[in-house]
Amino acid sequence: MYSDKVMDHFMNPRNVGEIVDANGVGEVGNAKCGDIMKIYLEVEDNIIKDVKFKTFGCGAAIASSSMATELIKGKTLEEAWNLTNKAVAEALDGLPPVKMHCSVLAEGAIHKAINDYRIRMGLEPWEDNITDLDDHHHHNNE
Amino acid sequence: MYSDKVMDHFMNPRNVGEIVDANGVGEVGNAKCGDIMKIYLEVEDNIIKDVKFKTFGCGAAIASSSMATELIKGKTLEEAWNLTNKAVAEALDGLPPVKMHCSVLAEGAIHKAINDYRIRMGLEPWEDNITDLDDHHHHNNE
Amino acid sequence: MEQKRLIYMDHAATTYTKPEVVETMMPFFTEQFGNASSVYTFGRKSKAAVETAREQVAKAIGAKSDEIYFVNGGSEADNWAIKGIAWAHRDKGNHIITTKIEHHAVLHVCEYLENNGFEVTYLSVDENGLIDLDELKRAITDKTILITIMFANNEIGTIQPIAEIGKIARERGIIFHTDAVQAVGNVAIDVEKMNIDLLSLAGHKFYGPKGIGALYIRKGIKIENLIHGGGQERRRRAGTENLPGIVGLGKAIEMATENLEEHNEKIRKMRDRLLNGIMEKIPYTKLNGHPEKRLPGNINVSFKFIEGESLLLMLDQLGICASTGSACSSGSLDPSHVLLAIGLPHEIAHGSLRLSLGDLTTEEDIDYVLEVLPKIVQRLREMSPLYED
Amino acid sequence: MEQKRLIYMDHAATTYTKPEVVETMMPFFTEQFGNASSVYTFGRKSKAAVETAREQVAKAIGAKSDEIYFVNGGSEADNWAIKGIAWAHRDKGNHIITTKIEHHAVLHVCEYLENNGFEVTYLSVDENGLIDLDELKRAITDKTILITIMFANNEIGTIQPIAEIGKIARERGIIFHTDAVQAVGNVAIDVEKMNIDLLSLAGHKFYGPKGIGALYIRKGIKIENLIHGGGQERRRRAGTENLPGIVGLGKAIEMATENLEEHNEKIRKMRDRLLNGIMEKIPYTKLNGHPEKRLPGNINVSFKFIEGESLLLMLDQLGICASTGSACSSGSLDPSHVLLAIGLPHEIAHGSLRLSLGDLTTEEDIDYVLEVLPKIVQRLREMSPLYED
Ligand SMILES: Cc1ncc(COP(=O)(O)O)c(C=O)c1O
Ligand SMILES: Cc1ncc(COP(=O)(O)O)c(C=O)c1O
Ligand code: FES
Ligand code: FES
Repeated sequence: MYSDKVMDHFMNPRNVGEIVDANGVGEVGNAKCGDIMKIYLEVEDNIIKDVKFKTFGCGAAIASSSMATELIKGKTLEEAWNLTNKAVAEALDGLPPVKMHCSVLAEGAIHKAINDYRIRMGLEPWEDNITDLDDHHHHNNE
Repeated sequence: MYSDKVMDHFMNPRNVGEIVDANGVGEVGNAKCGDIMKIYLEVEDNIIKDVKFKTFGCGAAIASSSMATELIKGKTLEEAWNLTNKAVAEALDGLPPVKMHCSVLAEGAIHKAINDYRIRMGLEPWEDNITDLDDHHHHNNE
Repeated sequence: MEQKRLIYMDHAATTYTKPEVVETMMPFFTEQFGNASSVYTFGRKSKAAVETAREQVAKAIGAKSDEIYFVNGGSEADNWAIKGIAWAHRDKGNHIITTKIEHHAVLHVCEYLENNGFEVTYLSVDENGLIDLDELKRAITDKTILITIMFANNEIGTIQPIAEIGKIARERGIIFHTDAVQAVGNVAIDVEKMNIDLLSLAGHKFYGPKGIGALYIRKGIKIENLIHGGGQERRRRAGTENLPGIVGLGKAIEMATENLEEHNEKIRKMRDRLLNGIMEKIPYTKLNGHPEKRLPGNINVSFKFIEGESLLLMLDQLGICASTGSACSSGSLDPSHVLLAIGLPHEIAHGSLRLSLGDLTTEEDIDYVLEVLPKIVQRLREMSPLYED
Repeated sequence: MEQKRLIYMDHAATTYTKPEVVETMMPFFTEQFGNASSVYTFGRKSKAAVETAREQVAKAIGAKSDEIYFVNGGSEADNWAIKGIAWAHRDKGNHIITTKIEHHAVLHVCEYLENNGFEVTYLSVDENGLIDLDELKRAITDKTILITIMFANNEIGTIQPIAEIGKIARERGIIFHTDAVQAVGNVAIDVEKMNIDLLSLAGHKFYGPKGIGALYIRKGIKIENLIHGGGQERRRRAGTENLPGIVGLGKAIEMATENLEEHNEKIRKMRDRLLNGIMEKIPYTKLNGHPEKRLPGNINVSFKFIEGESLLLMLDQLGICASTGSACSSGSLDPSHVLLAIGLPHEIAHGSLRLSLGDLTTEEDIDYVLEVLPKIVQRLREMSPLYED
C-alpha cells in the first residue's frame, strides 16, 4: 500500500515534537475525522531555522508531516509557502489516491503556521486557498 | 438414486417383447412426455399365462414394467387388477418420490390390457379409477 | 459386459481442477490466508495475489483488470449482470432481449424480471441453434436497455455471432451482456473487438476450481450491486475474498487460453471421430446444433424411439458419464427448452444425448464409446414400443 | 526492534483452513469432481458427499439437513435471508427490525430495502453493545415481517440474548434471522431452542474454506430466491455445487463444534491474560464490548489520543496482524459504526484496536504483544498533539 519512503518516514519520523518558544504554530484537522496536524516553526530572518510537528492520524499523515517538515527546514517562508501537497507526496514516492488528502493536511498546517508567524509579526497573512481542512472528510455511508 | 432391485430390473428386464397373438393389450403414456408403456397379455381360464411389455421411458418406467409383469404372471385377472403401483414400487425396494408416477404407468397399462381382454371376450370392462395417464405430467417451467 | 472404468464425457457440466491449479491454490488455504482487504503486509500479499489473478482473467478476454469482478460462479455472474443492469437502467427503459436457448441462469432471471415490470423478447433460433441478426435488429425498441445472448450453448454447443451482435448493440447504444460460461477456454474472446459490455465466466468449466467465477463489466457501465455489504471488489461485490478460488481461477484461465488452439484441435479431432462413428453406426440418429459453429468438445445427438435417462443409466453401468436433455433425468418433467427451440419434437428431444469431451478424454475412450453405445441404443430400441425393426 | 515473525491476531476477519479440512477437500478437486446434480454414479457420489456435509452443518446448529442451503459466504447468506424474506412477505408488511451494530452485509441490505419501499428500525445498543429487549418489543408493529439481529458482533464481540429475541419473535409471529457468522464455532447454537428461523454462517470464520457458507431456513418459511437459474439446492440456490468447498465446510463445522468448550476455554484464557495485561500496562485505555457476554477470542480496546491505522502499521512492522475500527484504515473515512453506536466519541473510536485470537494463537504471541504494544502506543502518543504527558 505505502511506498518504502512512506514507511521509512512513518516508522522513523523526522522532526517530531514541539518547539516550546515557536514563533509560528499551525494546527489543522479534526479529531472527529481522525486527523490533527500541528506544526511548530522557529523563524529567523525569514528562514525556517527549526520545525517540529505533532500528528494524530494515519500512517500517511505522519509520513507527510515528517517529509513536509524536512522539506521546509532551512527554507524561506516564501519557499515553504509554495510547498504543495503534491510535492510532499512525490517526495514520498507517491501516496495511495485515498491518502492524498493526508498530504493536503501538511500543506495546510504549514500555511497556518506561517500566517500565525506573520500575524505575530504584524504582517498581513497570505491568502490561503486551501479551505475546509478541518472537515475535509466526505462522510458518506457507502 | 435407484435401489439395486430397480437397477437389476432395469439392466435385465424380465418379459420384454411382444406376444403376437395376445388376447389383451394395453398402452398408456405419451411420447411427448417421454413415456409409453405397452403390455401384452395371454389369458387362459382367467389366468395370465404369459405377459410381455415394451416401454419407452426412464429407468424407473422400465424397471416397473419388468417387475409388474413378473408380479402378475400366473395370477388371476382379479389378482392382476388389484396390483397397485405401490406394490410394484415396494417390490422394487422403493422408487424416488419423483419417479412414483412411473409405477402408476405400469398399473394403468395392466388395467387397460385386462379391460381390452374383457371387451374382446364380450365382458363389461372394469371401472378404472386411474385417469389421465396419457398426460400425467405436470408441465411446469420452474 | 466390458470391464467398468470411468469414461468422463460430461466436461460441459463440470470437470476436474487441474493439478497445477490446485497446487497454485494450496498455499492460500493454510499459509497465505490473510484477508485481502486488510492493512497489514500479510493481508497485502493476499491482495497482490488477487490482483495478479484479476490481470490473468482480464488478459484472457482482452479486458482491463479493473473491469473484472470476482463472483461465486456462472449463475451469480448472470444474475448480477442482468438484474444489475435492469435495475440500474429502468428509468431508460424496461425491455430486454435474449434468446430461447439461454441457460436457466439467464432465462429464470428474465422471468423474474418479467414478474417485476420488465418486458423480455426471447429470440428464436434456427434448426442449428443460431439466432437471426435481422430478427435481433427488429426486436430492438426505444425501451431496450439490454441484450443478453450466450456466447456458446451448453447443450448443443452452437456458437453465436457474438461480434456481429456486439456491433449491433453498440450502434444502437444498448448494453450487451454475454454468458460465456461455456465459451471461455474453448473460443478466443476479445471483449474490445467484440463490443461486449458484460461477460460471465465460471472457473469450473475450464479446469479451474468450483465456486468461483467472474463478471467482466466494461468501464463506465452503470450497474446495481447484487450482494450488498463490505467494500470488497471496489465496493461492487461484498464478501471476504475467496482467495484460493481466485488464485486458482487466474491460473486456470491463463492455462486454458495459452494453448487454446492446440488443445481445441486435439479435442475436435477426437470429437469428430466419435461423432462420425456414432452417425455411421447408429441409424435414426440426428445431430443437434450447428455442424461447424460449435464448441470443439460438444456432441449432441438424438436417437429416435428411446428415452434419455434410461440411456444414461445404461451408459453409467459401463462407466460412461454423459447427460441428456430428457425430462425424466433432471427431476423436471419437460424436455430441454434448447432442443425444443431448435424444432425437435418432444419425443425426439427425449432421446437426446450430450457427450462433452475435454482434457480427460482419450482415444481409448472414443473407441470404447463407439463400441458400446450402438449396442445400448439397440437394446433400448428393442424394448421400445415406438421402434419397428 | 524484536525479530519479525507472524503473530496473527485477526482471526475474526478470516483465518486459515485447517489441514484436516484441506485434506478432506482434496479428492474433490481432481478425482471425485463429478457434478452433484447428475444422474450417473460418479455424480451421485458427489451428491452423497454434499448431503453428508449438509448433515454436518445441520447437526452443528440443531437443524434438519433439508433446512440447510449452501451459499458462497456470509454476505450472500445475509443478502438472501433479508431480501428473500422482504420480497416474499411484502404483502404482509414492509417493516424490518435490526440493530445499529450489524455487519455491513446486513446494514447495506437494509438500506437497499429502504430505497425500495421498506421501513427499517435500527435498534440502539447500550455501552456494552447489547440491545434492549423492551425496545425491541416496542419497535414491533403490525407491519413487521422480519427481525434480523446478529448473534455476536464482529468488532466488539458482544453476544446478544438470541434465545430471548427468538422467543419474542415467535410469540409475535415474526420471522427471525440471525447473522451468526461470528458465532458459529464460538458459541453453542440451537435453532430449535432459540427459535431462530434463518441463520447465516461462513466457512472461513471457523477454519473452513473461504468462498462457502450456508443459510439455514426453517422448514415452511417462504422466501424468494436471490440467485435464479438451475435447480440446485432444491431449486432455491442456482449454480453448480462448490463440491470441495461444501465438503470442507461440513468437516470444519463438525470439528469446530465437536470440542467447542475446551477450545473456547483455551482461547478465553489467553484472551484474558492479554486483555488484563493491556489494561494494566497501557493507561487511558477502554475496553469495548461486553465484559462477559463476548466472543472468547475477542479483544477490542480504544487507546486515547492515537489513531488506529498508524497503530496497525506499527504492529505490522513487528509482524502483528490486527484490525481497527478507524476510518482511515478501511478506505472509508468514518469511524466504525459499531463503536459509535456504543457511544464512543469519534476521536476515541479512531484509536481502537481489535485483536482476535484463535487457533493459531500461542502463549508466546501473548507475551510478545504485551511486550511491544505498550511501547507502540506510547510512541504514537508522543507524536500526538492530543496527548499531554
Ligand atoms: C458478522 C458478520 N456478518 C457477515 C460477514 C460477511 O461474511 P463474508 O465476508 O464471508 O461474506 C462477516 C465477515 O466479514 C461478519 O463478521
Ligand atoms: C451457459 C451456462 N451459463 C451459466 C451456467 C451456470 O454456471 P454455474 O453452474 O457455475 O453457476 C452454466 C453452467 O452450468 C452454463 O453452461
Ligand atoms: S417415465 Fe417419465 S419419469 Fe419415468
Ligand atoms: S489522516 Fe485521515 S486518512 Fe490519513
